[in-house]
Amino acid sequence: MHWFSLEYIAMNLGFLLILIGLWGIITRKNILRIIISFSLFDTGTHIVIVAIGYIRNRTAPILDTLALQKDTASKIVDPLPQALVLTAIVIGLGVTALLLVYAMKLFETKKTLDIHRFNDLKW
Amino acid sequence: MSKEDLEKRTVYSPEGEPIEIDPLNDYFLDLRPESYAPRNGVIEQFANWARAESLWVLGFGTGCGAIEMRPLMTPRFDAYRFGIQWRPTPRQSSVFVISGYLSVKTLKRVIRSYEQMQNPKFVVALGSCTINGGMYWDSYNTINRLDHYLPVDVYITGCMPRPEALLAGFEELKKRIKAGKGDGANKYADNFDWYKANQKKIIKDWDMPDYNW
Amino acid sequence: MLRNSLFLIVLAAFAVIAFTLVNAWHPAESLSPVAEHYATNGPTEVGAANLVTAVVVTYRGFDTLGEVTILFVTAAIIGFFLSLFHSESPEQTDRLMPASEILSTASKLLIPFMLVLGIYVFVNGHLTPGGGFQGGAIIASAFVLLLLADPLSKLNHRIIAMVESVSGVAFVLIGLLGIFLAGGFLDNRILDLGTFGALLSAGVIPLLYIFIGLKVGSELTNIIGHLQQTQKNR
Amino acid sequence: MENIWIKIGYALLTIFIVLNYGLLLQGLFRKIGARVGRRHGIRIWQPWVDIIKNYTFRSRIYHGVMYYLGPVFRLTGGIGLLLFLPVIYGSEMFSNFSFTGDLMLVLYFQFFGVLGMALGAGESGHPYSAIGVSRGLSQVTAFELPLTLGVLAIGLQYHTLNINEIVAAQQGSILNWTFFTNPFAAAAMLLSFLGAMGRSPFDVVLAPQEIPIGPPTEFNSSLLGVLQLNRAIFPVAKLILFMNLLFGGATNWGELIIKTFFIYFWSVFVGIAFPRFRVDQSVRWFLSIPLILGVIAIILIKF
Amino acid sequence: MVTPVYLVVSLLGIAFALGILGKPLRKVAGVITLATMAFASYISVSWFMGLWFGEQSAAMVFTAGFRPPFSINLLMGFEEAFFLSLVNLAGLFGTLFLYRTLMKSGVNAFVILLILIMGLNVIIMTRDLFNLFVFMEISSIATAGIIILNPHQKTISAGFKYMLATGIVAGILLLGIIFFYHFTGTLNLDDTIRVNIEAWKGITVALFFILIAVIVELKPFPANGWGLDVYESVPGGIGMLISTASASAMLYVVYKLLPIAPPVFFQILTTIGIGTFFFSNLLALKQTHPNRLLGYSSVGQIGLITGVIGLSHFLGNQFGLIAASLLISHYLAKAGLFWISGILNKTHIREWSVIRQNRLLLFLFSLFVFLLLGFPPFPAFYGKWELIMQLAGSGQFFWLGAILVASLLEGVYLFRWLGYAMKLEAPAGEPLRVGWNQYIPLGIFGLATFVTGYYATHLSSYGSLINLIPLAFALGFFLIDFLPVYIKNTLAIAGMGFYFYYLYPDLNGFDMVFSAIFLVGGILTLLAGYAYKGKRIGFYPTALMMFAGLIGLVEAKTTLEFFFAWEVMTAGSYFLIIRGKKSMEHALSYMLFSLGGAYLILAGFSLASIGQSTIVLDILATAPLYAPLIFILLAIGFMTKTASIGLHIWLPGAHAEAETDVSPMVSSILLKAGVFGLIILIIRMGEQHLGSLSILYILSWIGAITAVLGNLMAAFQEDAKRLLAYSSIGVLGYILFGLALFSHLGWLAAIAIAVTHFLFKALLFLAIGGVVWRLKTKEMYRMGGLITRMPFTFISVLIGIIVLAGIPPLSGFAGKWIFTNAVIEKEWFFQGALISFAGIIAFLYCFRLIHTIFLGQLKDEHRKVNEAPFWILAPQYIILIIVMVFSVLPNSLLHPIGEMLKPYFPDGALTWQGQYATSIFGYWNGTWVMYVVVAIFLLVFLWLWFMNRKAYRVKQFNIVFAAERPFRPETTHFAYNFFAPYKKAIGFLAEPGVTRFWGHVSEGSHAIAELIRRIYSGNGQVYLFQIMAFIVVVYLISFGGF
Repeated sequence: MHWFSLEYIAMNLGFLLILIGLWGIITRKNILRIIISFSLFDTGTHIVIVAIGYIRNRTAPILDTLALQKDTASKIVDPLPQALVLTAIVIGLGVTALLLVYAMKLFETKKTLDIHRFNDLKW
Repeated sequence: MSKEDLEKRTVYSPEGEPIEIDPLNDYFLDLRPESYAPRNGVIEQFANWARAESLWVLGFGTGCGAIEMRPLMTPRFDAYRFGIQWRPTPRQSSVFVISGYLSVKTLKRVIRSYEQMQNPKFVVALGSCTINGGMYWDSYNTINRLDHYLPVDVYITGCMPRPEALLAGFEELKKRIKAGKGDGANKYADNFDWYKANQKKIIKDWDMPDYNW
Repeated sequence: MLRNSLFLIVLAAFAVIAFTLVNAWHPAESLSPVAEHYATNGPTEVGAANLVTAVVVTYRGFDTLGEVTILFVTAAIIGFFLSLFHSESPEQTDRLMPASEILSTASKLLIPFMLVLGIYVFVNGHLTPGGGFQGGAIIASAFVLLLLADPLSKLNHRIIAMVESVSGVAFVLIGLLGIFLAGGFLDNRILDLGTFGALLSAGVIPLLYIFIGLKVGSELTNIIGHLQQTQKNR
Repeated sequence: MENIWIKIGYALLTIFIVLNYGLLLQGLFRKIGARVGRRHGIRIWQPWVDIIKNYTFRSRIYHGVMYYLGPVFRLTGGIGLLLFLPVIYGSEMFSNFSFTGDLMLVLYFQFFGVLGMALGAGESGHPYSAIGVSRGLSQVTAFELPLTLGVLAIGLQYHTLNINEIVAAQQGSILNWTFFTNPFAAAAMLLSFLGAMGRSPFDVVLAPQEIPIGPPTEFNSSLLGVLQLNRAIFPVAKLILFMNLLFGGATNWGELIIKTFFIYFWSVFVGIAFPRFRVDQSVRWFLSIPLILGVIAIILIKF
Repeated sequence: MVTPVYLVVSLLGIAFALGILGKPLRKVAGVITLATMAFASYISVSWFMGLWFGEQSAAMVFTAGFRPPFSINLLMGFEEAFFLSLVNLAGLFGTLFLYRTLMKSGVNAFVILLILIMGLNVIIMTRDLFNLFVFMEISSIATAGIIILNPHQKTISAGFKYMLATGIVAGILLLGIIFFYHFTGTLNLDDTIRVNIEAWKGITVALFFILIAVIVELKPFPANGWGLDVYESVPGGIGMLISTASASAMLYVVYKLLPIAPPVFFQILTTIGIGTFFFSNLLALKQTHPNRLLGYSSVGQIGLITGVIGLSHFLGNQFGLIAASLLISHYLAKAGLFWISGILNKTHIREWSVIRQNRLLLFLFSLFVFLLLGFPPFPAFYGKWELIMQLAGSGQFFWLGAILVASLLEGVYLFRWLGYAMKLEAPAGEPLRVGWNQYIPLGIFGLATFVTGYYATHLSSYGSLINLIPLAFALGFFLIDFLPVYIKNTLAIAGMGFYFYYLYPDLNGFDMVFSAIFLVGGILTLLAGYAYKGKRIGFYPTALMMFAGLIGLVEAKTTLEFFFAWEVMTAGSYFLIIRGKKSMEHALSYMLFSLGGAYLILAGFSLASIGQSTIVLDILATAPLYAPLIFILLAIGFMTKTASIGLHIWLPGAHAEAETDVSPMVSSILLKAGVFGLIILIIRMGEQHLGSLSILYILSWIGAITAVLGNLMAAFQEDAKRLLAYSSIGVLGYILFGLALFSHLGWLAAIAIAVTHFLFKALLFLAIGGVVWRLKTKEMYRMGGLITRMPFTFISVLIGIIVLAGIPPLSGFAGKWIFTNAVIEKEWFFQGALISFAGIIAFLYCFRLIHTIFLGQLKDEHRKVNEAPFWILAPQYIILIIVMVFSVLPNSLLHPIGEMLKPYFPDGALTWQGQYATSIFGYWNGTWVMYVVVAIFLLVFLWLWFMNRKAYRVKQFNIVFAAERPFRPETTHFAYNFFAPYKKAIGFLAEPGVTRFWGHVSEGSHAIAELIRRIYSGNGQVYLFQIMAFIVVVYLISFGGF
């Protein structure tokens, strides 16, 4: 039954996204799809991070009520993964943006987005 | 083989300097032969005896008569008994057997070989052709009288002479040598110009030094 | 085909590996010691009601610095990259479709609100969900909207870059002040912690979040602006 | 060496005897050869006359310094070899300069003359000389291998390289001769000896018409005379060496003459009976049967 | 000391601030960037110095004012300071090098560079895992940014592949980190050390993810196609940054993570690291693009250091020195090479011959190659030495072997490349232009190689014993290379003479003999150097380096000193050999065999040092384990230098193509180094057995076969110098055989031959060299009849070959005589017979040599050739005098050697009475032989002269030519294929079977390389697939299943 609880769903979903992302990255020919797959992969890891920090039946680590300010440690979910995922998302954003720019430029050079065409460097 | 080998040419040294090559002068000793006076008395007699008893014949069959020279070495005639041996190189031979007629072409080789033998050297002319041309006296291609071209010690007549005649001829030669009369080489040196002129009359494409050392 | 099936095998193997990880994972029942420290001491040490902010800006402020740097360098690279190829082809504006009336009108209406919302989000980052990144992203999305509405409009890169640099330098300098005035680099206690839960509390966090917000906003805008310029060159 | 002048006197005597003996052997064996061919053959004194005749030439030519020195090297090699050998066992008189070196000196000194002659012939500029040298050296290398094995076997057998001691060990009975005590070594060495003597079937070096007698083709008059002197001395020196090694040496000249005659006869016999080998054939031949015999000799002695 | 935070603050703050500056102000930006980098370098170097000299203790920086694990902390320890210095200096000089390129690109380029370096700084210092991740991302993004500094389609696709790969890797790292946090509750490294790693599987998998991600960042084989593509596409200046700064930082990350890694991880690290080292070097064999080649090499070197980290348990307290020296070498060399590549900007290594336009660049190129390969006096020498020693000491023989083989492969392509640069025809193109901003970094890194080498010498455990003076003397000649030859030659001779004088009192025994050969011989051959005009750039430093190595061998007391000297000698001689016109391939094969031999020697020494407390050479005698193996390794190592059969193929070409006075150096002197090695080996280890078979017995066969085949091949050569070279092989075979006899007489013969070989081979090579000098050809059949033109040379050749052939009465016979005695004593008849057979075969080539050159027909174009130059003749005649003295008075040579051998071999010595020597078997009196021979010779000569007094001297065509006349000297001189019948009979023995064998080895390894490198298909997805597969495979191996 616990498979249907939130943290399990999140965790499994996260890994599913990671696998789907990896599959896409390696099998898709189109560079844009590869980048999208990369985003999926990235998002998967973010979900996994969040799932790690989640503790069932607890609330967000924002101490905006007095109730929360007492005995905080037993009432909130882990704030650390949340902080980390924030950073990770931004990093993912940066990488994705760069990949997109690269993709754009690659398209300019060969007028194609087929990754198999970009293998001038080898061996 | 060709005559160009004797023409002057320019080659370049490893440093690239040109070197003038005059083959006849550079490759061949340019000296006239010398005539040697015999030694005194006993020594010369002893030497003549040794020369006579050790006749080394140059193995050069010049004409058809050469066929008669081979039997000399067979058991039947066995010229070795008389101190006659064959030698393949003129440098070491003392007797030149001109075996029959000499064609113009062969004459050149004969002269060269003869000149390469050391003094004293003896010529045995074999067969009539060497005396007056024999049956080829009017041939366009043979010489008639050998002694116009080389000093001959002994003539053996016949066409062809039998080996026995040859042996007799050699005996005659020995006698001449022992008597000190075998000085053909000196005669050749003394009358060198005459011989040369005769030779050059016959040999049109003279492509060797005047004397082949 | 062979490659795909080969990859399927590898991916399956990777899935199995990941599964062992998940299998070993048991949802947390309690906070980790570090998190517990944040939860119990965070409010007093940092003074931010939003513990995530406390972690992001102070405890792990160094990460945040890196984060900002990533955006910064991404923007720089994109700018650099695109500048290397400029003047490639003449402008072909005629191929671009003009934005619809609804979009342009709505954008004019919405952009100020979006900007205000963004500012609100990063100013209140230490109290409520949100913060510099979120706020910056909202600000940037306002500019996206602007660009969508008028693809030919030009963003002033000088100003954006100026904002970006100044806020970045300010971030670093404030962090540096921490060394002299408080416990260390990026320590938020150079200012008074103030009243817990108040707007002006949690030391220097609001200030930092303002700069982060400005910086993120300008960086994202910058990236988008650069991309838009290449679009124009198409 | 206070009695060095006496030694020199003895040496000259040895040379004189050996020279005449060598010439006699030459004549004798040419005669034998002739008789085999049903000829009468030369006069027995013909070799002497030939040498004298060669010195009586009035004109001579030479090709250069090394050419001039070639025969000198050659004869020095021959005489030296002879003088480094104890000719008569037990005779102080005819041991000459054998005190200066042992068997190895003798074996290696052989090449002194060979090399010098080869150089002299080389300077004549005659291609046939060079061809002859090439053939000669090729054969030398080939027959040296079995010869070395034989010598090593003998060295091991008598545990010495001192020729006098080797001879001493063979005294007493005919059966003490190495020829009998170490037959394989003897066989290997005697087959090598054929090559060393340069007679048929190994005389392609001097092929008279193909490369008119090879290396000495340009030598004439007194230069040839010197070579002929060597041709008399050198084989005898080699015969004496083989006699000492294999046949118990000789205690007097009579014994020496008998033994060396028969050793020489061996090479003459083979020479008359067999036709000529080409160089590559003779090289291969020396590296087959004689080599195997030499190996067997070593194995037998060692184990 | 400045707080390390300033590293971050300054770099990052300036980067942010630069954004304000626009394009017009980019000059300012450049200067500020450089200043910032310099400031960062100053901070890190001052920390490094402070920590090194103990003036400073490690500092921990806590950000946000909280203790870890609650906040992120930065550590500035000794290692950190070291790596920071590397990174920041690379940044500083890399930026300087790229200054003009960057200037063209604008401010952003400076920003990206600053951030890259900043990221690397934090990577090194941070103690927090997530922080590590963030800054790794920063630096990889920044790397992706600077890649496109050279905007090109190739660069972009390489950058894209790079981004994808690092993105995936970062994701996996992130997964590992977050699960690590989940299982341990902390992200801090200092905190996690307390965590019980073996607790449950989850944590090991999480750790695995972290570690494998970091490892993949190091570009391990085969998951490194993306990295190689980047190396190929970027210009040299950027490749340098990636290869040095980034790689060093990532390497440090691996090191940093070690404390939390499970033990199995060390083996994994070793396997991956050394596997990468091996395969990178193997695949690099087929590589022709300079940058990609450097990339392979870079990846390989980092792999090696990774492997060393994995092996750190076995390296004890030497780990630091080993890793640091290997890293420093990689760092300096790769930086220099990438920079040079950046200057030359060529796409094929063959085009690097343009480097010859700039001698300084060429010098630096070779300097960096030698540095990279661990030649002394550079740091990696000590690193490799200690590594091998420690590996042997801990029984890691597999890794030891793998490292040595891979190093050899590395040598193959690097030296081939160096050879191309030095020898190939330079392609036409614009002249090289090198800016001051390019010279400065190159110059500083070039100097740093020596400085670090000096420090490494002093840091390594026994390195301070090494006598660097001769080497310094040699290297000093680089500084005065602008002087003319005669000054340098005089200086060199004076130096060597003084050194011999200085050593002389301490010399005895073998040392005396070999120092005499090395130094006096060296002086003799150097005399010929006066014949040269001009400057002979590069000759004197390298020649003296060789002599420094040679004399170092003699002076060596420890294995390290010996190996040091050996390598110095190899390096020097390599440059000497490659000076020849057509020596490119020969120098390469010389170097490869030398390297292979050196590695065998190294392995042998390392095995010998197992379980022994010191490294003096005498440990060979007391090696408790593997004595036969040690013996074999060392013997083969030395035999590569003595060119025994099977290992000889380098020699003929190397010696034949060398310059006139180099040939005698390398042939008559250098080869003796191998002999000396064998002597010190055999004298210490004595007779070793493999089962019941004595190794010396095997050596005796090798020696004998070498002698026969060497001489046989010599007889079939058409090239005079090649003939002499093969002859050297043969003579060295005798010497090997003599040494293998292991008896008084055998050694007496061997050493006597060694000495006489020095004499006659120097004589012959100089003489023939003089001929070649004049005739400008080495083909013997093109010569002939030179006796009239070069009589003095003829005389020395004549004496030379008589000595060589061992014909009495000259001194060569001594060797033959003693040999036979020794053979009979030892009863090794078959080998003995082969040896004497070889001696007879020597006649063939001796005769051929003298005949075809000096006798026969003089060629037209040589009619005016002059005698060889005086300075080439002078040493010959000095040698002639020595030869004659030894011939007349053999005991002047043999008696001292005999006395010298008596302590080792008391039995079987010769007895001397004056010049009369007696052995067990025979006797010999060299003086009397001489008297007798000379007397007979004179008598015969006088007789002939008397009889022949009126002879005519005729000219060259006055020969009996079958009644014809010769046509041309060329057609009359019988010289070509001189021993045709002999070749027909036993020429099959001289078939180049060994050459073919090594050819197949070479082709085979190239074919394998070609096959394997196909995995780098250029397709980004394939690279990603490789990364994934790599991760899975490593997982399977390390966990033994799922």
